[in-house]
Amino acid sequence: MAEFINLYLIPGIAIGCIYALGAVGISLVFAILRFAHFAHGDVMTLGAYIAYSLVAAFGWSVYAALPFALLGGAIACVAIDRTVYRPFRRAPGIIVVIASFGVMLVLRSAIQLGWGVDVLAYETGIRRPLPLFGDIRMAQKHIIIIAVSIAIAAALHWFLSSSRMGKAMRAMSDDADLARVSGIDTERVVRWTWLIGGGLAAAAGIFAGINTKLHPGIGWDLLLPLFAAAILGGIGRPYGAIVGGLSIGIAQEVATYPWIGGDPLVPPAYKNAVAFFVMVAMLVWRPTGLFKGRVL
Amino acid sequence: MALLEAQGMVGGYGGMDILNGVDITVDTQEIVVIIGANGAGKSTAMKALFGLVALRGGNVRFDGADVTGLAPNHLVARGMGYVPQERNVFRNLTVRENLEMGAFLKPAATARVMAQVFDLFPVLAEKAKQPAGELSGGQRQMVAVGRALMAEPRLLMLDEPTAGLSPLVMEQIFERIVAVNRAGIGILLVEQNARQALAIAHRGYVLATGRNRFAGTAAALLGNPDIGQSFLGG
Amino acid sequence: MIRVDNITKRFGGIRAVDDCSLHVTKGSITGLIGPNGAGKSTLFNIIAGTFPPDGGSVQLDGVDVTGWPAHRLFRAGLARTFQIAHEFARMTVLENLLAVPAGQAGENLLTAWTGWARVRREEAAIRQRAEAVLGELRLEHVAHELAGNLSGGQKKLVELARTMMWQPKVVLLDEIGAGVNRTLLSEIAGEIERLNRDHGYTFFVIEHDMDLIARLCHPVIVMAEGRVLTQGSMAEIRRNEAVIEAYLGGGRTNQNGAGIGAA
Amino acid sequence: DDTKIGILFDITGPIASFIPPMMDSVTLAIDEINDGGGLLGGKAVAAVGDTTGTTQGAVDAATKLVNIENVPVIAGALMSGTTLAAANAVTIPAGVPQISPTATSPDFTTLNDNDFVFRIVPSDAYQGVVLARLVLDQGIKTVALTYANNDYATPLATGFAAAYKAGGGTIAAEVKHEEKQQSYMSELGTLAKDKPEALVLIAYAGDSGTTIVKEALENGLFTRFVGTDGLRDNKLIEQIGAENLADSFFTSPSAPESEAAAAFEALYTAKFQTTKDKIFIGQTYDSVMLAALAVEKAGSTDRAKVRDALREVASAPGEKILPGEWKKAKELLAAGKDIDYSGATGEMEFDGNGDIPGVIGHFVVEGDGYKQVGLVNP
Amino acid sequence: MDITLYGLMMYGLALLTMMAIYGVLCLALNLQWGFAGLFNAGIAGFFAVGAYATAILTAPESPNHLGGYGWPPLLALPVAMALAGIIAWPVGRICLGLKGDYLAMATIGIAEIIRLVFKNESWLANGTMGISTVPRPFESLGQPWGNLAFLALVLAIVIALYFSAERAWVSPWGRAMRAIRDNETAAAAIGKDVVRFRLEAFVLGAMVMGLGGGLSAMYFKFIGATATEPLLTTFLVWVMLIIGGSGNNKGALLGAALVWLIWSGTELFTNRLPAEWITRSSYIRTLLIGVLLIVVLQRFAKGVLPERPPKRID
Ligand SMILES: Nc1ncnc2c1ncn2[C@@H]1O[C@H](COP(=O)(O)OP(=O)(O)OP(=O)(O)O)[C@@H](O)[C@H]1O
Ligand SMILES: Nc1ncnc2c1ncn2[C@@H]1O[C@H](COP(=O)(O)OP(=O)(O)OP(=O)(O)O)[C@@H](O)[C@H]1O
Ligand SMILES: [Mg+2]
Ligand SMILES: [Mg+2]
Repeated sequence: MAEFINLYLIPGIAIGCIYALGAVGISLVFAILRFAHFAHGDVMTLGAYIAYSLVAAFGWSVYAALPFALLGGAIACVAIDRTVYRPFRRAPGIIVVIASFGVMLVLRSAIQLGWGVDVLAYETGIRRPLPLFGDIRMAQKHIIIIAVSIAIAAALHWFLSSSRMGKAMRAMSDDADLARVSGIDTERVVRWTWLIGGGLAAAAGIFAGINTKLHPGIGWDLLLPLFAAAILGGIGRPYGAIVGGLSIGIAQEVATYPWIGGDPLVPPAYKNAVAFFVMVAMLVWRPTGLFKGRVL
Repeated sequence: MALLEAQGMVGGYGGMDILNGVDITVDTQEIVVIIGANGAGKSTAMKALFGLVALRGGNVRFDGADVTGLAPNHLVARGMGYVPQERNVFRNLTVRENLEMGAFLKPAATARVMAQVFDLFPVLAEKAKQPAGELSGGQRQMVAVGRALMAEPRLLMLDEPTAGLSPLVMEQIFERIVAVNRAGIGILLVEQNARQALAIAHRGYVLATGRNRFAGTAAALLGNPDIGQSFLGG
Repeated sequence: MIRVDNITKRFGGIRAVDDCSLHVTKGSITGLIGPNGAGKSTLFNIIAGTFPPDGGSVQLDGVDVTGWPAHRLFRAGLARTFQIAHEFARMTVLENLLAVPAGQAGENLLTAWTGWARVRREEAAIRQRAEAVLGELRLEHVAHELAGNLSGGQKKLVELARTMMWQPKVVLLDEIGAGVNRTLLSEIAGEIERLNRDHGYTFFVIEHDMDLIARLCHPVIVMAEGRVLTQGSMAEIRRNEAVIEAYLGGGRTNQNGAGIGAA
Repeated sequence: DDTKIGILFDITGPIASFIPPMMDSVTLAIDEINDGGGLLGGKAVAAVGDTTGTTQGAVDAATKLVNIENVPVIAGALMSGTTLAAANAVTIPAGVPQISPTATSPDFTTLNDNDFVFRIVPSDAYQGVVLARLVLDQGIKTVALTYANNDYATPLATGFAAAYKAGGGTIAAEVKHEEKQQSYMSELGTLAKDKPEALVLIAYAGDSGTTIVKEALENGLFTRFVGTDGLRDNKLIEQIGAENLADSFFTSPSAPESEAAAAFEALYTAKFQTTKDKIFIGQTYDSVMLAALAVEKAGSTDRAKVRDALREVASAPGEKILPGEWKKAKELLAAGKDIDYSGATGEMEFDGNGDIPGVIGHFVVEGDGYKQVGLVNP
Repeated sequence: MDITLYGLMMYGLALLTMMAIYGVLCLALNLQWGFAGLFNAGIAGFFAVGAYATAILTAPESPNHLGGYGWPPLLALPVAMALAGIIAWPVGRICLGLKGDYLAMATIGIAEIIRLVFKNESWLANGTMGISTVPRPFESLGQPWGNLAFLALVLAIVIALYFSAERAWVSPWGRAMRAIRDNETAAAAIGKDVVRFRLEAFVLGAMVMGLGGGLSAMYFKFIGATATEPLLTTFLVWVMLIIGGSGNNKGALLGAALVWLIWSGTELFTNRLPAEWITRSSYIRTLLIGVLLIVVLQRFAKGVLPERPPKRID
């Protein structure tokens, strides 16, 4: 049991948190701008590298760098939106998806040019996990990742449900034209969407870097599970994305537990297949995701 | 002084001009109706007034200031309200949320004005928690009008507010329009229920192929046999 | 022609249609009126197979068609319009009509590839019919416009035009009048009468314009809260207190004019 | 006239992180050639193609090198898959000799290549056997085995598993893992179940390798790791700490007499100020050098001639040429003498299949680097 | 410069062959997206089925993977197509009820599962090592005739597909398909069997994707795990179709040609960068590709050749 929790469940939750943070941004962008943001993984990477620069330049802990990197990711997204996506506001979603594919290539190569392609780490060496109770142990990084994710999710919930901007986002996700007619400054809503989505993506990227290590493909490698999480939750449903991220993260780890006999139930090389299988099965059962997606 | 004054509006979608010089004036305290055949450009004219269709010629003044090309949110802030003909409710938001969105720029008055709207359309109070997309066609229309009223505008522009409403509700809507108007709000109305609309209006315009065809007092338009023949169903 | 027995449809908590039974006789133009939200469109959607009922049955021409998918019902002779226009937005108006007739040879890909001559012949006939329909509805000048770019009223006309492309036994019209110019509407009414008279089409019409209902429909069925409230000729209906209270109102704006207003 | 040497590397894509030092190695070789009198009476120029780490990209880039850049010989590609695709679809039909510095797949041995495809690393089949020998020699009787699901690790692991079992070892658990994952704890759970003595880990340090070692150590699941050249990377020491790798050991293709290796080490250090050995730089240097020597020997850019010359400059007999001795080689060739290139990573004695037998070194961590403590014979 | 005419011609052949293979994939995608509005993001899966099937059928016998049946290549292609179709059918039955982006994710998920199966089940297709003994038709003719003949084969296929697709586009079948794409409720209300039409487009498209996979396995003479990565076999095809103009078969072909030219051709420029940039030129190339894609898209927001209603039938 302890082994199950330590080696399967807790890492699964941590991964789930990373998925969730990234997927929330994808879901928000989807809700407001109606397209699947392909470059989201690379925004994650960018955030992770900004944090790395701060860690390397000032000797900070990565957690101290986190807020700044969040801001960096947020601002980068707003800048990208202005230069690339804005002309496509009234274009069909698929066009913007393709534009974001271009952005993805640009971002990734810019990161490769700026930071190189070497594999980096925020901190080196071995850190033993902290004993919690009994045989249950948890790595410090996992505690922090999970705690910060919960805090971010709570803040997001407050923002979306209680703030005026959150309400405006809901309206715009439903019908942008009508939102404009109602007096909502839609460009401001778009800006906030990118700020939040970009910030959360940066956080996800940094956590992914903390969890393993840093390289220019770190975000791209997570992109498909992120989309799976966002869809699983229901398109444009940030809460759904959180649940979706956690489900996928946990499912793919836990599926390799030797539930029957001594061998892993699913060969570990099929972990990603598990994520997709869960998603497809889910969609067959509930065609618009867990949370019946479409608007916030 | 005219509350709204548009002169020589020329514009349309993409490269094509739908409006070929449309003039519309609404005075404070006035109810003005636009009528015309389907596709005459009535909705386009409304959108142009509200900054939703780019104008290539002409100008729009509201309350003495030139508002040509201003974005809708600025117009709402200045006191214009608009109910589009199609897609005029937030389908996934509840009725209450729809109304709240109408008051986005004036959140303080939300509760008070919403009570008034519920007074006007009691069925909306019943359905307050239901997504607007699940309402019947007529109920949606009420939500749409209610939403626009929430901002307490000084000029209310309604594009076929009674389309699809039962006679009873249509009557109520026209009554309310009159009441709203009496409270000092200018009304600009596009209607196919033209006789009924002209009955409550002060003045009217007839548009044809993107141009002003007739203009005059409501009584004059109602009395004109040509207009009756071609636009009011004889 | 259409027989509805004890149809019920629930959406979440509300019963949009509640144990509703009615009958549309062959060759009639039957009106369906009722307050907004009475369940009229929902009933149409169930009859036309757009969604299945929760209970009850529908018969078309004596055949039990409950739960049949929409495309099958259409082929069985039932055509309908939608209250909120469902145009094919990225197709031209003409194509919107050409797409209608069921069982076109060219809808089979193999025939399209191999039997082109036949496809062409068929197409010419369909096109001729489409052009005639467009003319009748004053849409010829927008025939090559994308339907998504039409004005609100024009879209409703396209809805109607599509039903005229097919020889149905029965046509369900859901508020074709809303947003349509009154002069044009009265011409459409004439067309409906002609189709009914000359071709024997049965019409089942939802409409809020009492002038139109009075001119066209007999009998008129009144629905309220998901059930049939009453039924009869328009003259009878106009006198019914319950209907006046729930639906017609004082009728001041309704009967040509002398209104409540400022004018 | 300048002479181009084709460099077909997987610059972007899954092994991007290996590339920069390897490119330095290319520069090192090209500069040495040009400083030592150039190539064929002109300068040597590297014409670089990027496979992007995919089949499509490899074929596309190789096509450009062969047809637009008109190279007489290609060094590359690196991954077995891209190398195979480029060879099959482009270089073999076009008759361009191709020397891969790193492609280890056993498929190359049997490739029907008209003798145009060479490689200067031993086949995975071979390194796997050697690895098994070494593990057994260390007295380790039961291991857990995990390997990355890629064209480098899979054949190595297969070779290892067969040889190790044949030699009397027990593989307590064997898990194939996907690269690029966020966690390998569940894999490690399976692997550590029967508490084997060591974890044989065949993966790239820059990818899953480091993560697995780290998670295993942190959770106290394994303390002893056995790796191959993919893992024997300074990143591993940097990120894990040398003290945590004291019991671990590694294999890697190596040079028998360290004279050549030392010469290369000195050259590289002098130019790029780093003493740490970086992965695959020796092979890269050797492949470029061999390519250039073959062209020089052939005396022209005729591709078939270059291919024939390649075997002659690479194999004994002949005067030994070490890294850094381009000038000498050029003079000898001009004088019509036979030469034998002795590379940074070993003698380049190609067999009939274009493979080299190779020598595998046994490495341990010492200080903050790797130290070769012996050679292993199968 | 030692560019030779022969070299240029050989590169041109290779370029055209790749464009044509991508053209096949784009036409297939256009059938699903441009015609039927099906957001299939699982091109890689059907591509993989076609490619691996072709490889297994045509390669000489091998102990490393299934078969190696040594079939003649031209016989293998139809079977590969059929197999892709057989896989697509149940996938379509299960997934086609899903709307837009949900369908995209479901298909991407299924494609990834298919890919992972080929990658992991080494008995089937030699796992990550792939199959490196796929014969290419006409290769015995040697260079350049073999290449030319293969290109002619692929072009002939593209042309046949193009004309079939054009005919389908103008035919009532295409019209019904577009009606369903625009408004499925209304299409059902005018008697179109939405499920049947969708399934037809999906399965047919998947078969053509399988054909594309088969052709590319033959062209590369190798099929391995990296050949079916979604980047090059799904996303790039989407980029091509959208930039070329979806709903327009000419646009599909133009997009394939244009984007592949950008993708491949940029290297010719970045290779001219100074020697110090040797490592970076590849990243610069990727950067350039990204920028070019964005610029083209901003210039042609509906694709270079936008969708047009078909001309009247006569
Ligand atoms: N998809 C749906 N989900 C939930 N409720 C629905 C849905 N469609 C209709 N309703 C509800 O069912 C009731 C009947 O709606 P319906 O559209 O049938 O009314 P109607 O009689 O056609 O009214 P109108 O004349 O205004 O068009 C309404 O109260 C409406 O809110
Ligand atoms: N988005 C659009 N793109 C292109 N053309 C359009 C668009 N919307 C409307 N049109 C065209 O502009 C003309 C005028 O349309 P408009 O909606 O203004 O008519 P209307 O007078 O409001 O008619 P109705 O009474 O039917 O609502 C029509 O011919 C229509 O085809
Ligand atoms: Mg209008
Ligand atoms: Mg209705």
